[in-house]
Amino acid sequence: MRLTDIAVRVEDGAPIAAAPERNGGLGGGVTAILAEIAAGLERLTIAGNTALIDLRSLPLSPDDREELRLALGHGEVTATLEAQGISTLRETAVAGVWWTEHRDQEGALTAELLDIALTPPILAAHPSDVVMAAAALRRRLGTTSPPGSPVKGAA
Amino acid sequence: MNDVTIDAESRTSQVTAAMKGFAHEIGALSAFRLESCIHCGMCADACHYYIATEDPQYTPIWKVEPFKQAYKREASAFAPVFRWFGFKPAVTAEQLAQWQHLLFDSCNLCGRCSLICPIGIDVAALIEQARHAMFDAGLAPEELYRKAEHQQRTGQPEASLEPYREQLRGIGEQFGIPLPIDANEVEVMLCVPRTDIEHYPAAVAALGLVMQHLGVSHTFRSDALVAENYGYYAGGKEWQRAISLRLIEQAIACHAKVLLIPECGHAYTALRWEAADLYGKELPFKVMAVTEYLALALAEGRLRLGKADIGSVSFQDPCQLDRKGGVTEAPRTLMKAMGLDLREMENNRSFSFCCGGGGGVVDIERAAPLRYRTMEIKLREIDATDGGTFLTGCSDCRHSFDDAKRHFDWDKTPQSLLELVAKSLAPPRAAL
Amino acid sequence: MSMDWLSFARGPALKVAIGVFFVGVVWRILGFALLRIRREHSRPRSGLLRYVSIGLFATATRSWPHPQFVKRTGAGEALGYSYHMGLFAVILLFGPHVAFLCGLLGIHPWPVLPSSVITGIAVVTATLFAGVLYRRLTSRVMRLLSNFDDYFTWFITMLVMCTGLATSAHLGARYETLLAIHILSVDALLIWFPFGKLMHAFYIMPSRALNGAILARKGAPT
Amino acid sequence: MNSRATVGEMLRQHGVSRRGFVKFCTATVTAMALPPWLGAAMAEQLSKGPRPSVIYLSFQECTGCFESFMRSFSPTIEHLIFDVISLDYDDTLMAASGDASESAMATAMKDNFGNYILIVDGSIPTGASGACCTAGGRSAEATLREAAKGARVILAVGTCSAFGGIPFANPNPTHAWPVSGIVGDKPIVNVSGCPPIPEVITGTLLQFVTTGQIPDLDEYRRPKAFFGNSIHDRCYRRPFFDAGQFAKTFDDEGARNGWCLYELGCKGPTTYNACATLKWNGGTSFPIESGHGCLGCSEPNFWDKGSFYEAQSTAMWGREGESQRKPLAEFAGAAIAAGAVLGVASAGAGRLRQHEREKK
Repeated sequence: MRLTDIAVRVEDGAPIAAAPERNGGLGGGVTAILAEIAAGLERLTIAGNTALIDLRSLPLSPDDREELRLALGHGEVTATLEAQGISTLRETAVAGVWWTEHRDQEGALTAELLDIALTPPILAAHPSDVVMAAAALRRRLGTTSPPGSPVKGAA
Repeated sequence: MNDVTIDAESRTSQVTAAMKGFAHEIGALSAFRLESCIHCGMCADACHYYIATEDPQYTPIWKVEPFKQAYKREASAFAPVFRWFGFKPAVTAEQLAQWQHLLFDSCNLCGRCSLICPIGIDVAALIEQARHAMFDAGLAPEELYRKAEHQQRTGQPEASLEPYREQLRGIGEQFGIPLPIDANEVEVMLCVPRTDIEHYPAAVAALGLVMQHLGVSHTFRSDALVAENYGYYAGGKEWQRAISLRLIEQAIACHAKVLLIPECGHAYTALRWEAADLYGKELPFKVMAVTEYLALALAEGRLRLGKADIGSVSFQDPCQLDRKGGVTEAPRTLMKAMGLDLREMENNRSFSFCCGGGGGVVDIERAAPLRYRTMEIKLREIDATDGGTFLTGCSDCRHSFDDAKRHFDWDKTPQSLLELVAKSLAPPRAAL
Repeated sequence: MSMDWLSFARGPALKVAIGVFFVGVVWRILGFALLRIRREHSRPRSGLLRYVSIGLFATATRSWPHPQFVKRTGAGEALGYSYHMGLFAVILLFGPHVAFLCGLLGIHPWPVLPSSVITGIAVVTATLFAGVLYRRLTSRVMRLLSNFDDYFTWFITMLVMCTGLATSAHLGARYETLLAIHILSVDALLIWFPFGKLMHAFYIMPSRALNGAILARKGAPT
Repeated sequence: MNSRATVGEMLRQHGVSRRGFVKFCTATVTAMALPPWLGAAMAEQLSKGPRPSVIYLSFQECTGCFESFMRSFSPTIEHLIFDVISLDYDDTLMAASGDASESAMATAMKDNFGNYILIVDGSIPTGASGACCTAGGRSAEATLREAAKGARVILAVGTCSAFGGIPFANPNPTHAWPVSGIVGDKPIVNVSGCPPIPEVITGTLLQFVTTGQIPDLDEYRRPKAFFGNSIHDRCYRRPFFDAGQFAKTFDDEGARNGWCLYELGCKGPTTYNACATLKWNGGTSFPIESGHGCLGCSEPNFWDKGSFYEAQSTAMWGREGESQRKPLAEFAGAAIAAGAVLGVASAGAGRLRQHEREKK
């Protein structure tokens, strides 16, 4: 039984006042994040290094988060990753910006990030895994790998 | 310096003894005053010596600085601490010598500083006490010391051609006004400023005339003719007591009910407020200033005054009578009764500036230049009232203004209020 | 058992300070108050009740210069009173100060001003207090009169003000070090209190009343 | 499970894919408010090297810190033990006991001499030549000195091991000392708190395991990442402090409205910890949020810094908890009496002098 499963009753259930209607403009927080994303994208194009923005450490109210989601929009690719729980990586309308949500086996949100990269690094297979996979495949085929390849026979 | 003959070494011991005396004699009230000063410097803004010269040494509380030092070193709660750690050095003769100029030449004991102190300290009272210590240290100015000694011994501040008793009888004959001397069993005992006997006989005659008009038994006493008290000026407490005792004993001798203080400021302070303490118990008679007495007589209808058509006047309130003595309204009642148009000065009644001559300063030769420079404030204020006649209520003031008249070639001449009262008695008894 | 500066300042140092304060104040006051009081034998111009009440009234009238003097000393006194009022406001209306006083006296705390308002008042007060030193240094009269006590008392009081401000602004060091320094400076002020001009806090009202009554006894103005 | 295997190989044996491990590291790093890219770097670094050996020594302690260590939510203890570190000795957790557990410790120390991480929990009593806390006949002090020789870093977890804590408080009957009082020649990282926040313990440990360096420390050798700010500066009730709204009792209107607890003894201003940001029990709340003032448990000597229920600006007077008025009244009374005696003596001497002068 996890702590979060204990039933909690809010006594004076005063409805949380709706956030003041923003007059069309973006909230201060969201603007700042978009600026950082833009800078990240520029660094990506020029120097090619990826970046990660941890959304949970930023002081975003639920409205800010929703506004950011609307501001970034929806892209074409949605990837799901099943490892130690489900993670969804959605490409946003802004090319090179991916909205990543990691969840653990119980489905609890363990991290929420914005990946600024051509493709999120976690998706790509890791070279050492590929080396091992190749060797394993060779073993299954019963043949040895061609000379000069990094794979030295069976693992 | 008094007894200038004694050498420096015994001078120092005399100063040390005087300062120890001051500190050890100090009572709770004076100690409290010395304790509570916070060095805010505002008393300077009340003192006409500072206002005229802008010289910080004339700050009133600075005049008692060495005595504060002596008190803290000898008699205050932390005296032992101050002595052992040397926080407060002993007052030296050289240091105290410079204070003669501050405590005598540049202080009229006018009490204006006591009205401004935000802590409420009676600075003037402290200065009077400081003068006692200066006297004990042999540092009273020569003129005041000599006159005080002469007066306590002979009753007159200075030897005169004729003894004042003869001069007084002469004035009586000159003005044809009976001036009874040495009568007994009288209602009122009179005395006069020796300045009036020598310079302003009309004022003496006026006093006699007014008393005759009131028809109340009165007399002068030849052993106590002089109202002034040079012991008070010089700071010699014992001599001040001796001089006051003359008047007290004579008043008791003639069973007077009232001892009348003539137009003289410090005489009122010395007799009305300080004599009883020096005498040791309450005086068996009342002490009244002449304006006070006449205002009372006016109120009781015993004094009848006619209108004096001399146009507008301005009036110098004597500091010791008005600011320090509380006799403010009496002269004004008399002037109103005589129908005078009194033009008040900018600083008037209890806040008026001093004539600059009081506190014995007019007698000190070397103090004259500073005195003249300081009097300019007063003279400007008097001229500003453009009152016709200038009246004074004290012979020292009158003497000081006459002196200023010669020095500045001033267009006004100080007139005595008492003389004016004598001239306006209704019906006029005898032409003056 | 090591004791950090804050516990030292709030504990033994404060105890010593309050001890020295009370011993010093009573010692100094009785040191002069029990000296001989000379009775006045001259006849008072009015009844005892009248001149004593005039004396008591003088504690109010003498707290502002008479009209004849206000032109010359009004500014000085205004400056003095304004920083006094600022200082008392900060001491008596700031949460932690009220907690300190009510903790010591065991009384129920009273409502306080917001800390930001207090900081504003404190900054103004400290500036005015610096103005007081400027006046003392530039006025020839005050410079002549001023001795160690005047400057040291100013320094101690300014130290208390500045360390208080630094603590609330959490400026320059860890909070507990700043608070310790602030409380230690208050301890220093309490220890110096009886030996310097701060005693005027006890002297000012009795002095005005006593001297006022003596003058009123003669019918003279106060 | 041979501790020589690299973390990567060991993970695969557990069916934990590389991406799963990157996810785990990223979650750990973001939970500790560290820069998110560190997650991937951490996964890379860890999977290459062997799992660092960790020895957990508990001395004069209440196991509160270990409970907290166990309760850590984001990288749960199972992850830690099996994925990231090799907890070779922990007398509370390990199945073995007696000689078996002692020998396990000995071998761990020998095998990883100079490389293992020593975590110490609880203060080290030196009174009665260490008899107050012994395991297997050996005093805590001896065990610590011996274990410290081969340690790469010593993590003093909890205020007891960091500053002496409760045993060290006045009168300190067992002559207890913090780790820094016993060991001088090894880098020590103090993770104070009574107990420390779970994430702070695991966070500090992981930060060291990942980067291999000591994180930058404040003057009490505590990681600035967690102990850099005072609770007061990060407290969500600070606006009430600034507005001068204080709760006067634990059940008055102020307390119900969640006003500042300064006047109820909160030690937030002088206490440096991550409670106000990381909070406890997986971010649920922290002492002030639950309506009780901070006790200052992560500061040295917090037991001896005056009552927990007196405002921090009050005087430390009289005995704890009692109102200060009575002791102050007595003390002031005595001082006034002393002053009176001195005053009367001084004035008396003055009057005596005056009397003698009059006689002359």
